[in-house]
Amino acid sequence: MIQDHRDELVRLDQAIGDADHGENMKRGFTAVVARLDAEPPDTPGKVLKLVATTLISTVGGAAGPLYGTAFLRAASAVGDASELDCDTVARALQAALDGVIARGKAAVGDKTMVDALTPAVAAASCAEGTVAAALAAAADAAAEGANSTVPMVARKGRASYLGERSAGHMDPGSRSTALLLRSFADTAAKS
Amino acid sequence: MIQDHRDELVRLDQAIGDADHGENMKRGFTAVVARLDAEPPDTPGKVLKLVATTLISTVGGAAGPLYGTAFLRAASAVGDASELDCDTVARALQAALDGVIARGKAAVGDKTMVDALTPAVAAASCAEGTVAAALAAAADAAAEGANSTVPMVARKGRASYLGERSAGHMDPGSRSTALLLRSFADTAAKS
Amino acid sequence: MKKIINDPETVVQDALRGMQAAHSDLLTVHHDPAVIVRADAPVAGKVALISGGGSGHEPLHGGFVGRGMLAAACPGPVFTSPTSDQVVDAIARTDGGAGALLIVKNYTGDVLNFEMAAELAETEVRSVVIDDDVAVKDSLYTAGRRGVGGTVLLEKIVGAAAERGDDLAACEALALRVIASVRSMGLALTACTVPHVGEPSFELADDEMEIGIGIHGEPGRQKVPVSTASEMVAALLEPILSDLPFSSGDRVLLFTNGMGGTPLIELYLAHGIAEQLLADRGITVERRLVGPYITSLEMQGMSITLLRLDDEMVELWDAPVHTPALRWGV
Amino acid sequence: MKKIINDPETVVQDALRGMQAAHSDLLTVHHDPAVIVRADAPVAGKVALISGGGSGHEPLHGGFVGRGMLAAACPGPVFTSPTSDQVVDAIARTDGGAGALLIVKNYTGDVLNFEMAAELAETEVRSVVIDDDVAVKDSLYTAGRRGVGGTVLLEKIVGAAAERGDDLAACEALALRVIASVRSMGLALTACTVPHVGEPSFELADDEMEIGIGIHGEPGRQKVPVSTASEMVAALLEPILSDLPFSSGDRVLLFTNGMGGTPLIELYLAHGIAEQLLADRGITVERRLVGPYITSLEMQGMSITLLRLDDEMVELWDAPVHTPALRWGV
Ligand SMILES: Nc1ncnc2c1ncn2[C@@H]1O[C@H](COP(=O)(O)OP(=O)(O)O)[C@@H](O)[C@H]1O
Ligand SMILES: Nc1ncnc2c1ncn2[C@@H]1O[C@H](COP(=O)(O)OP(=O)(O)O)[C@@H](O)[C@H]1O
Ligand SMILES: [Mg+2]
Ligand SMILES: [Mg+2]
Ligand SMILES: [Mg+2]
Ligand SMILES: [Mg+2]
Repeated sequence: MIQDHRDELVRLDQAIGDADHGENMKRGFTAVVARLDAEPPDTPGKVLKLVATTLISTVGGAAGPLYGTAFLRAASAVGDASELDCDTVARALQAALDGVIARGKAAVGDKTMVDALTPAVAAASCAEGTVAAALAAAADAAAEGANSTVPMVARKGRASYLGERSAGHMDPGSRSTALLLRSFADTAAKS
Repeated sequence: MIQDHRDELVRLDQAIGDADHGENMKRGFTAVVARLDAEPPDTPGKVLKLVATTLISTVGGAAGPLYGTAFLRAASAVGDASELDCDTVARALQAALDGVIARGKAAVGDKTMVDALTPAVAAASCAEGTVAAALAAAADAAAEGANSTVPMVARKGRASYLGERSAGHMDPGSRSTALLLRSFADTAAKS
Repeated sequence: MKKIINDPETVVQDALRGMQAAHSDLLTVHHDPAVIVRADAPVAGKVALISGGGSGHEPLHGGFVGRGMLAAACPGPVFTSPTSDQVVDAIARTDGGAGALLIVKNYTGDVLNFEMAAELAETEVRSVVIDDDVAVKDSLYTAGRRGVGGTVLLEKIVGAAAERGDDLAACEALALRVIASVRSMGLALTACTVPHVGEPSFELADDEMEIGIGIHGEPGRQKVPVSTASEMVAALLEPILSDLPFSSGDRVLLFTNGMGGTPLIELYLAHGIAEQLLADRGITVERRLVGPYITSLEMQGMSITLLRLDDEMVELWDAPVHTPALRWGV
Repeated sequence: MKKIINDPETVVQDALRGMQAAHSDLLTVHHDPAVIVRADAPVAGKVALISGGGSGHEPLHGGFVGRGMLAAACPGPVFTSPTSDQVVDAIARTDGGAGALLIVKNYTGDVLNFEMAAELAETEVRSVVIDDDVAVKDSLYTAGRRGVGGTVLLEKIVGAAAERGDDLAACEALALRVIASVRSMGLALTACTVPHVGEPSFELADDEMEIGIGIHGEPGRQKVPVSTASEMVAALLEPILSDLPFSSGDRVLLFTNGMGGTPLIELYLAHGIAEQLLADRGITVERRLVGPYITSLEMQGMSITLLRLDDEMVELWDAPVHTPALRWGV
């Protein structure tokens, strides 16, 4: 999934960053897939933990520690539950967002992945009750959040060096967040 | 004169050499003009000697020592004559050619200035008797000699590295020899 | 894209293999995670100075591993910070019992990965963040100034302090003093091409240059028409001088750096102009470094770094160093 | 044309001024005629090793002036040999009473100007001509092989012999031995632009490279499609190996050289491949040098030089050297 969007993410990062976000994410998720295939963990929490440590050790850049922390926090929130219900998923998303903010100190409007993740957490309501529906709503909101970064002037990360020149381009990290949530939603819908 | 043809000589040298012949010759003759203006020598022999030492100390490359030697030998041939007659001029040209061959070891057909100077020496006949006529004939022959280098494969100098690829381009040194002789002829015709 | 590489995916690993072959007397390269370690590490009782960052800036940092400079360097992928795993591994391999000082260039990715490593390491670790690039405004609205040319001087001077046995607190204090005294700025005549991207990082017309570029192919402050070398040097020096500010009577180290694709003849030419401009201001150039020491792949361009010296810094600069890229007194 | 220069007419002179400012402890630059002389010249009783050639190949030759290497270097205009005046001046300024050995790269211009200088000099002078470039056929139908990368190794090794006090005949004999044992070949990914010409010296399409180039922007043997680094290195090494020939059991110095615009990461990558290829052939790499030491302005590309070593050459290679571009043991 992320692999399919490598070039798009590289292009987004080329406009306002250093053109590596797609490559970084591809490297990370290729490793994730390999490790999950090699030794599939038996609980969702362990899956999340393995994703976290793999991202931390393979992605580098800003995105590695941020996504790594997000998955690590989500893993803690999920605990050793053997199945994920909607409330656990919502809590995990909130924990992930908190982790990203704790590590990166970004706020909404800084033109980062926080601009995709924050509305996603808010939208992941469990009113309808299913994990699939919550994740679908989160993915939709994240996509909108990513779009909302286009006019923003970056205040965090490499894009901030450009000042006003960063406006007019989507933040690559917000786009990869939206893609990840869409992929979770699709997986949940299928299972 | 040489100065006006700087770019042409650079282009010729770019095709089969290292693109500096025009610049080298311009640097040398600019210095020659400056020194002749500053302290005009009182005999033709002294003029030739000053040209020689100036070229040796300013041109560099292959052309510097070759033209320097040519003018040095010509100066010796002229001696301290106060006026140049046709025979002296013919002897000076022959001495110049001998000097170039002694220093550079090139023969006719090697695609060098020798291919311009050799026919020039042969053509500088004193049958008609005037210096101007002899130099005009020499200049015409040198121009033809320069043209004759176009199809040649270089066997001396930098162009020889190209082997067969050197064919199809005029040798820059033969062109500058032709230009110099034309300028001598023009000067003689005016005086 | 024209490069002497086999495969964009393996370029760093392949280059590390060549580095190992070329400098096996000075350093040992470990793969997976990639860490370049001083051949005689760990050195008992000495602070281990560790740095790292994206690759593509060679000789930084791996070329500065060795006696009197870095204990280890962590090379990330091209222009991408290393992971915390690499840094943790570097700390463990160089632990001589006196702690580790991490030198971190101020980029979000580097800061976050080194920060995670410091949290995970089993040794006493301190970190300093270098942010000497005056092209970036240091405000609440940016990630702060970038770490650029000053890093080389910082690694040399603090490396000498670690080598003579200064403790972790002293090395950290010295590092902060150097960081407070050093400023840089760069310009590019051409952009560079990251192997896995395959096209230039930014666009520059045939008659344009970019002032205030970073070392990761980031565009800079502004595109301007190509000017004379004298104007280029002034355009870099003025913002540096007025920032600290440097003033008449200051003693400085002048570092004229090439971005990777700049011929040495042009660097010397620019250096001569910078020396003259500083002399005109009454600033004394006491030490100098000229060459490509922190680069952006094949980018043509240059940067200037100015460090205000004190006696201790001069002494430490002059101290012996034996690394692939800097060597004297040994 | 994008260059850090003020004026194509003064580029050499301006760069020399910067060199003087950067290295006043090592060398003294004289202008008119331009000569770069060891700061402590003349050194009594020692042979003065003198070289020179067109500028644009920095650090060659000026960067190799200093203790244990050249007594003086004569920088010509960009890519144009110096004049005999410069060489005569260099000989006079470095005359320590033991004669001068001229190291001449085999180009017609260099040979003729150094030859005139040797005729004019008032000291005892010998000359050696280095012609290590296997890309050029050495036949009656060419000016002979060009002098390229081997020059750097020659200057280091013979410089060490002169420094330890070998006499002129011994230095000359050693130089001839090195010349007989060294071979090189280069390739270009891009052409370079001579300042006073203003446009690239030859044309290369986006997917082409030129094999067998010289160091003056001369095109080479053939244009071929850009290949992998492994293929490039093999294309340079094979003709070198089969020329001398080098064979299994030989001890060599491997010099992987950048043409001026090549990033160090690519050079290390190529160097690693070359080491592997030589190991596969049973050839022992005992010493190595990696970096841009003989360049063609901003040209991207590389050359490989292989020197068959004997014990004396190893000892002289390892001997102390203190110049702007090569320094160890001091
Ligand atoms: N301080 C931060 N907080 C949250 N997200 C950030 C922060 N800094 C950068 N990011 C995110 O990281 C993305 C860039 O990731 P990537 O390109 O992989 O790393 P790098 O910027 O180090 O090259 C940005 O698009 C942004 O979404
Ligand atoms: N051995 C030689 N004998 C005679 N003329 C030569 C010889 N070698 C080169 N030349 C002449 O010199 C010219 C090149 O001069 P120039 O470009 O100034 O020097 P360089 O070749 O050193 O760059 C050639 O065009 C050729 O006419
Ligand atoms: Mg990035
Ligand atoms: Mg020429
Ligand atoms: Mg990055
Ligand atoms: Mg020339």
